[in-house]
Amino acid sequence: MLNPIVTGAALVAEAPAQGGNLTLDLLREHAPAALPGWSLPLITALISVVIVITVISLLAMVSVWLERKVSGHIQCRYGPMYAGGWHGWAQSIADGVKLLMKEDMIPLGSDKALFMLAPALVLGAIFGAFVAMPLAPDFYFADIHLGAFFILGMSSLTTIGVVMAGWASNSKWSLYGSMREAAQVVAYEIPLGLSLMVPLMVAGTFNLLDASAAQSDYWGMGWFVFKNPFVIPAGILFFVAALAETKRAPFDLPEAESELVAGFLTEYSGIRWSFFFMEEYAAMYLMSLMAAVFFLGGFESPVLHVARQAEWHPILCNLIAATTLIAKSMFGVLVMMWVRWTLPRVRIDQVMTMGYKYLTPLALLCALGAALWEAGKAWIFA
Amino acid sequence: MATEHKPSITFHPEPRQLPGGEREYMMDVRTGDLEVNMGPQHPATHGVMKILIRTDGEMVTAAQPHLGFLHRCAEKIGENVEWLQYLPYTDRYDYLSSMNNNLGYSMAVEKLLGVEIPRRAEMIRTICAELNRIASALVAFGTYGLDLGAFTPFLYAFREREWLLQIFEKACGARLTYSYLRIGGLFNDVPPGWLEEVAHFCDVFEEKWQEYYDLLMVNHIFVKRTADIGVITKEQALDFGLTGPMLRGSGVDFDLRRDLPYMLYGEAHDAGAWKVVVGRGEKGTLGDCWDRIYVRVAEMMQSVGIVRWCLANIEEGPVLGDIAKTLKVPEGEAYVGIENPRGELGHYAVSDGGKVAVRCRVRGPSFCNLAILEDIMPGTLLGDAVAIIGSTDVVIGETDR
Amino acid sequence: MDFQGIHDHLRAIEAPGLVRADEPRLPNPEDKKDKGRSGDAYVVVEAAQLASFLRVCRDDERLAFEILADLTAADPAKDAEEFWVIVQLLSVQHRHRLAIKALVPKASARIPSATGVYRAAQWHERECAEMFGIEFVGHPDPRNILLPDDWEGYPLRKDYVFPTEYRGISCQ
Amino acid sequence: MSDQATMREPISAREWIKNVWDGFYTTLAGMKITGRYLLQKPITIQYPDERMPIPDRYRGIHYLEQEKCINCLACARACPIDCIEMDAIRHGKELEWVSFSVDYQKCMFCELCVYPCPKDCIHMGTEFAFVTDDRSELKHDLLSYKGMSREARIRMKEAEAKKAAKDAAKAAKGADAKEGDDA
Repeated sequence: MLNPIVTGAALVAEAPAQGGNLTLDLLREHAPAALPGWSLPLITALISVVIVITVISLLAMVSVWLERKVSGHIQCRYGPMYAGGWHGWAQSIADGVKLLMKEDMIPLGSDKALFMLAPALVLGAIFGAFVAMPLAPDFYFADIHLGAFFILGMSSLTTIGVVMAGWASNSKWSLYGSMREAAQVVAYEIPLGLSLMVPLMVAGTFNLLDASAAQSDYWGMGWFVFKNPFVIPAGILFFVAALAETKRAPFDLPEAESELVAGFLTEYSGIRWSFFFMEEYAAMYLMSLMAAVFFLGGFESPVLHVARQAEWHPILCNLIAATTLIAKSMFGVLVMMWVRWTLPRVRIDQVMTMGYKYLTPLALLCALGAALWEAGKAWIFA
Repeated sequence: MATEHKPSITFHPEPRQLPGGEREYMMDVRTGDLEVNMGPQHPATHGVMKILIRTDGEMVTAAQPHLGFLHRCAEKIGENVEWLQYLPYTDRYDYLSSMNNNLGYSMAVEKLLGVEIPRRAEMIRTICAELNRIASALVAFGTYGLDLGAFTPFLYAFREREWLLQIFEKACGARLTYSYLRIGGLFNDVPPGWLEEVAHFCDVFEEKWQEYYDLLMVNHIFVKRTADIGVITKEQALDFGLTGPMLRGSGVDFDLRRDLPYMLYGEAHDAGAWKVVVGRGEKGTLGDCWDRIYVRVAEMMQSVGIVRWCLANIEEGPVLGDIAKTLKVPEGEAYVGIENPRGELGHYAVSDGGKVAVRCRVRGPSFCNLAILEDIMPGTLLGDAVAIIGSTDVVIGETDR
Repeated sequence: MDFQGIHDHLRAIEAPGLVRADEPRLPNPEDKKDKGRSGDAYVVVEAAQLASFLRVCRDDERLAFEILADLTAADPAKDAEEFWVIVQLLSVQHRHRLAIKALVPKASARIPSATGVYRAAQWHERECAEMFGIEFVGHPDPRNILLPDDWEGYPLRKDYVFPTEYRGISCQ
Repeated sequence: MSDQATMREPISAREWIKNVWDGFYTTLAGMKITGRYLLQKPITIQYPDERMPIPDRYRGIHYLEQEKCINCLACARACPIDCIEMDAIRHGKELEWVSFSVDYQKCMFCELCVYPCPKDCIHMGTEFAFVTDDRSELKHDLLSYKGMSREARIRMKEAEAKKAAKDAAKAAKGADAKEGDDA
């Protein structure tokens, strides 16, 4: 449905002629004249990539630590307490160092090239998806008109990496894991896209910046969930489908440690394994950010509204907006963790049943309802 | 299960001539069966057991348990150490219910000796055996959640189990391998304040039990994962000699504690302190995984009832019967089967009148319960296979002994 | 039913292969050497008829032994002529037990398999076969169950000599 | 390929709705329980800093009241795995200790060695952490001193002195008697 090639083609066609964002503007104003004009977008892109990778990696590391603390406290224990002093805040760093130090093992009989390529592909795809994700109203890397479409396309590209990893590992458990991943992601792309249709209809745009801006009325509380009653069920459906997309429990069948040992990760170790791990957390953030933008008002909050009214410095406004968005996505991630540590795992055929027979019809119903509601609204107010 | 090799792609030797002059090589692409070793180091096999499964996609078409990775010659050791010295070894076959193992072995030797056990010793034995049943059922419940991917109930169960282990530790000084019940009674009386702590545990446990039930047992995903899965019919269960919760889960109303009463269970049952829990097919078919795990979970509360009855009726007195220091067991043979948390634990002891047993047979319930896997696993999904193995609640120390 | 009742009933229906009943008894005060016998009572059955005896036990309405609780063997002494094969039956319906003993000569340790009667016997017989070297005739899957496939000797026999090494691993 | 592909019966609309509702409701019920614990204080303790109280009856590493021990071998005989070895040379009533070792590679902490002791001198202590990277160190000597204790040596010397004095007295007496005879 969301073929990345089609997405890419659409993107090129729709891409704005200039990259117009805060970084580029600043560069245009302050860059030394010696730099040729054509290099400025390139430098912008470079800066953006560095920022994306840093921010996402940091978020992933923090949320790994957070997950361990949340799971610990849910289970009446503390979680990491030693590394770094206060509540083991440096645990993720210590783990990262450990993973870097570990021997890089490639199993005998595996397809070496694919085995090494898979983690890179997975991580690259998920970072690529973040390109379309604005961090603040004036801080984004690409203002893509089909942003939502692009993100869904890129994030489903990770599936290819996972399937590749499972196939290349030359292990039966890995093969099971990757096949499950393929089946699962195909099944859940549909409800994911369909449930996203509902806020898209309310917003009337695929562009994340525009969608966010559309929720700024009513003191920054004009969120789509308050605008259309069908957005709330659609939000729940989106959340469930996003859980499945990101391979989180109760849909962690590709890993399924009690069934498939570790699924597609069985043969991976060290830093390659941690790439997959980072991808999982990055994907969690991506989906939470999507949910935050399309259901929970994006950057908008009363604080930002007040800041805008008072005409504070634009950088401060952008910081407030970014904090709001990250806080909202953090909330989504927390709920994902909470669900993970509560529920048992679903069986593979039930995953399929749930995707095709429950979520898809429900998402269709929501989309229909939302469409009628919007049409009715337009008809009444016209 | 034959292990013939079938290549997944076979080429036909003769190419087919196409009209345009091209030649087409025909091939059969076959989605081959996979033969997978589930174990000995697989998270779902609860120890070192191997199940050789053949799968067609996600479907398990054949399964064959392979045992013996934890074989420790318990029966042979029994023929080489003195009667009392064998007691610590009984701790180690079903290491989750050591008190019950001690009890079974002691009862077998006591049957040969023909000694009377003081009533206080019987009371404390009953309390210990039942508390151990709760501790064991908590592991069964917790690890079953783990098998199905729910991590949290496992730690909640272990929280209560930890308290139980501390209670045992106070009585006998060990947390897992108790060696507390001995031939003729107990090694020593319980410390002061111990019975009060047990009573307190019973009160707290009731609340926590409700929590387990709400968190996992009635969870929709859990119910859908376990209901109608791995159905063992009544006839199958009897034919395979299943015992304990496996048998009761299939709807057979039989509990050795009530039906062939030993110790004080019969008395407690007559006093209305507990009743036998039988699977009713509440969430699906009778005899499915949910019924089996339900019987285990519900039995915890019945055990609390027995413990409460014992606490109400306990009296002062000696805890060790008239037992010689070096046991010489009269000639004869005895089989004693008791209701272990996993089923009938049988001890068959043969004596020729000497200090050492001639034959010391242990009938481990897990060993017998496991045999049914070959029958019920084919035709299920891989995830169900895990659910089924978990629902048999095997302890590999006991299957291999 | 108690043991006496079961035995009388077995006599009455002429169960195949029933030899005698062996019950615990007190020491004979006149004979100093007789120390009596304690423990369980059991019925002794001809080895060749064991399977058909079990079938009768299972199918007879008043006995109704649905469960084969245990099937094992014992080697009473190094110089004994025979192994014992001991079967423990359990009736859910009537709540009684029965212990059955069959004597199998060591020289030709063969006994019909009870798998056709109780499938529970399958694994027990495999264990007996590898531990004692008793052949269960008609067993559908006569492989080792606990020991490795290439294990030599029968460990629970009294004349078993412990190996010093197994596949290059010292067992001392 | 598979001839075992199963087809589930289609479910009724009522059941469909019930499934949706049950899934939603029981998830929320579970999340309520876990959420409550999320906000409570954990019950675990931080092990190396805090420790659980160890009950008096704990069966840990043995300790020996060496003064009381009479080298009767009762504990060694009671041990199911023969992990206790002891050796002492007897000088009259006093013992000169050579070794009293427990092999913790074998020991299974069953406490069977404690009960038969006639002098109540071997006990199981509360110490349990006994970690080493050398197996030979696991054969642990319980003796606090080898040879003889100071008191035992003094007692033995006293006894010897007494005996010598006795002998001397006896000899003197004998001599006296002889002298008396002579006289």
